[in-house]
Amino acid sequence: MSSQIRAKWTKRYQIMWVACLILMFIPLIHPLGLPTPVSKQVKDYYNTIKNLPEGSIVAVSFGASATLLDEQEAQFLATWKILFETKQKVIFFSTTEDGPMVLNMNLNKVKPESYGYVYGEDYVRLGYAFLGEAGQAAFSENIRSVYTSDFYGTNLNNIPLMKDINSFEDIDLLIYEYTSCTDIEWAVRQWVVAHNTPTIATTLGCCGPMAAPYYPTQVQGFLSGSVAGTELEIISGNPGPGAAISDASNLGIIPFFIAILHTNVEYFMQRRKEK
Amino acid sequence: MADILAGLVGTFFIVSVLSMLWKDNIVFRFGQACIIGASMAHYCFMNTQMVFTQGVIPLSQGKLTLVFPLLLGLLLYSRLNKDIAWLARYPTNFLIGVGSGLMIAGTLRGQIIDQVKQTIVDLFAGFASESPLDALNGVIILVGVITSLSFFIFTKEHKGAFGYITKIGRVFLMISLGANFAGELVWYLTQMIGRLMYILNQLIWPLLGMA
Amino acid sequence: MILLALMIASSYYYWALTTDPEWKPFIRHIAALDAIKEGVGKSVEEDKPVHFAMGASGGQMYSTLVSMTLTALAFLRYVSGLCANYGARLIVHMPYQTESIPMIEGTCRDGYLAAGAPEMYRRDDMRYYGRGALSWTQGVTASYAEEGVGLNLSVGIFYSDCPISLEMAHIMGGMNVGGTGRWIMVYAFAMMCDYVFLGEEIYAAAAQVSENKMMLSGILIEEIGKFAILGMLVIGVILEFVGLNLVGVLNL
Amino acid sequence: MATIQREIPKALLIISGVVMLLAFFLTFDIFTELKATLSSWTVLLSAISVWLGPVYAVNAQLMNYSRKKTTANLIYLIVPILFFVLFFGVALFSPGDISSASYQWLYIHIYQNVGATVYAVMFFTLASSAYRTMRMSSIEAVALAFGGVFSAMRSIPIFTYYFPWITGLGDWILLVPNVAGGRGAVIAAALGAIVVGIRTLAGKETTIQETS
Repeated sequence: MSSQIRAKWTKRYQIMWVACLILMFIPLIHPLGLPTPVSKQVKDYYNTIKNLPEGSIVAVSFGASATLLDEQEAQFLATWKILFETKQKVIFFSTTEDGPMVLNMNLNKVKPESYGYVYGEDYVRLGYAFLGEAGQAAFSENIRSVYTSDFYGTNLNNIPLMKDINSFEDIDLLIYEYTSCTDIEWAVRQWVVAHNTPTIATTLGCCGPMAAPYYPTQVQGFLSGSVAGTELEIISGNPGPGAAISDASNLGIIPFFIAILHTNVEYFMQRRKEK
Repeated sequence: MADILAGLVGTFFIVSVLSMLWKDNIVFRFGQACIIGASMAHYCFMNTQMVFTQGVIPLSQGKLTLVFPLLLGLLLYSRLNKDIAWLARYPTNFLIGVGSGLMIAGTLRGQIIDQVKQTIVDLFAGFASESPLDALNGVIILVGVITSLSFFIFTKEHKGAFGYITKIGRVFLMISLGANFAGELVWYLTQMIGRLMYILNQLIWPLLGMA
Repeated sequence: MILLALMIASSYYYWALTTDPEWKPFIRHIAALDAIKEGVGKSVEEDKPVHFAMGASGGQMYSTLVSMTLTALAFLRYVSGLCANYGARLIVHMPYQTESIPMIEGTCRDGYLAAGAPEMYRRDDMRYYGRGALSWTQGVTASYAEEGVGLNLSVGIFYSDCPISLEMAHIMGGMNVGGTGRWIMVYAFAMMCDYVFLGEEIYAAAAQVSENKMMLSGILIEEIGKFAILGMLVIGVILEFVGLNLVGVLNL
Repeated sequence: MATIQREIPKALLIISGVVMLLAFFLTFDIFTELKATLSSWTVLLSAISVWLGPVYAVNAQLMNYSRKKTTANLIYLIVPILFFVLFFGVALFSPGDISSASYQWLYIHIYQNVGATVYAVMFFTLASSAYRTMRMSSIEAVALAFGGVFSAMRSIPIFTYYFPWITGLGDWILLVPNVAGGRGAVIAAALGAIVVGIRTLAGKETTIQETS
């Protein structure tokens, strides 16, 4: 490619990029409220939580990464709100280094106390332990083999909620959060196949295709990407950051499609000329 | 004030990374110099801390077998002197040995046997389903796997009838690449919007007193 | 297990053949290989360096991706030899795994030595950028901008780092050649490279550049594996039709 | 000398590899234990090597500056060192090391912001590469564009709202042709990897036999 042609293309890229940026920016300042249809797997995800009897024990395996939060924060906030609204007892455990920090930021926003929740009685945070597949297996068999104390260093036996909770037998639902696409297999193998624990999953948009084959038989519902977060916000009636992201992505991607159209029109016109 | 300072610092680095798309500039260069230092420091600190907590301290408490990995690790530094660089082959060969053993076992199961199995399962699940479309999908997957695998045959030129088979394989491969592309494109789009939201929420609204 | 045994047995068969000086296996031509030479030539013409990258996380030695690291090293040896022959400068962007540095440096030196120009090797062209894609992509881009890009050869383990390094090399006038065995990222190579090794082609291409019979025999061993799998698929489907359960056997 | 320099390392490679492989197939306690020990050693071993990185990084910048003594090059030499000292120092001297509030501040506002932005940049680089390559000039290019465009539309609410059939088509692409093509490629790449593995464990892999 000669340097002139290259320069011409670079100019085109820059026009497309600027157009994308402007179109992403506008809805953030001036929300448009464009429609978002709710997909089946998100409805099933929501209903799985909603249909739990009040006071069920929900374990949240939390493998979030702070750099990927834009993609997932809407999912998290909406899920925690649903859990608290339906008065479930929640056990959070972090499987990544960033997990506790992200959870901290999340809970500061959602404020469990505003739902009448008391730490230690209605929800508990178990801190961080690196849990690979073997770790998930160990946790499901015996929670205390992985965590002996909570995030704040209190022995699990001294926490009212944890007193009678030891293993998968005491857990009514697993919410499995992960960011490495193949990790869904760990939950399926170690919780679903091994113990038949009802499981729902939340992950990145690009991991959706790998989670789909397990739905709805092994995983009862799943959220993939920020769009799913928005859908959950809509279906649960809890507005959050997802709506703005959806709005912005609706518009922001349009220059990309126009570019694809343009390059093809140009190509076919060139071909006609050559003929 | 402290929040605005944080917003300013964060925004500077966001702009620094993005500015490279326009052209090479001093803001980008300065930002990347900062981040390389920070990244190395984080990595060095985490690992050095681990060497102490999982190596040196247990060793001092009598776990003598840890001498081997600690010593092997130090041998990696022999590369810095050309005359004794061969010493680094000990740890390197050990690591690759462990890796290769692990790789053969894991790959065989997860990426070959499971994939073959799933292809057959998909086909027969399709046949068992009431919808004829599911059966068709099962057949498409089987054809796709066979033709795309054939594309990777190197001992035969892709000509004649075999050429057509590999051509079909290429089409499947390309659709798959397109789908992977789209998954990541939309994810990265969200990341960009997230950064714009950060700039708005952490810097612009607070500066305008609209937080 | 049977598949593994079959592959080991065929390995020994072909390894025995490699001792025969007359033996030369037929392997189809991979276009991207010629492009490496062309790219090094272009770099010399334009007086710009050749860049070699094996991924921000491409130095994995004790994970299931170790073979890709080794394959990348075969390319490094080849391209460093070419650079020595053509008189091009080679910049190596090393992965964050520091344990792989000794081997990367050793391989690079080997390439220069084999080409008879060990004095051309420069340690300061071995670049390190700290942990992860975030600083690696920044460092690589800055290097392209500062020093220019002739050929950018990227082979190895790539995650979300190649969409930046490849596109930036392209925009800055470089010629991209490369590939990865991680299928999920192959799309970036297919779209951004002038010449691409699609998935497994990197293994075959590495064998071809090595010009070593032992490595070449590997391609034939792979072919045996492929035919075995194609056979397994066809037989499995037939067996299932007649009511025998191969899936159950595979589950064992 | 050749024995110490070549043969013993090779033997180390073969033994460690074979042990790991056997541990997968044989479920004796001894193998399970050996596998766990060797795995933990690898992590420790690579952690020790971490200081090689700064050595090479500083060397490269130092040589760069000594060749071309410009102010810019001096800045590129000093700034990474300053930031290294800042991050490392805060981690080392704050109570609670990397979980201390001051380190977290640095980590979130600098490190993670850059991390998230790097992903964001990829939106633009992917879009520009598609602009260039998604031209329907051959059947393969049509397939690539078909897979790419409809899968992308599937994830954008406005398209699925106004054209509900895109959901079905997008899901079909993901679950049928994408799975088929991906599977073929994954199997092929896995075979390539295994062949390298077997050759390595047999001590015949030439890439690791560097001599200088």
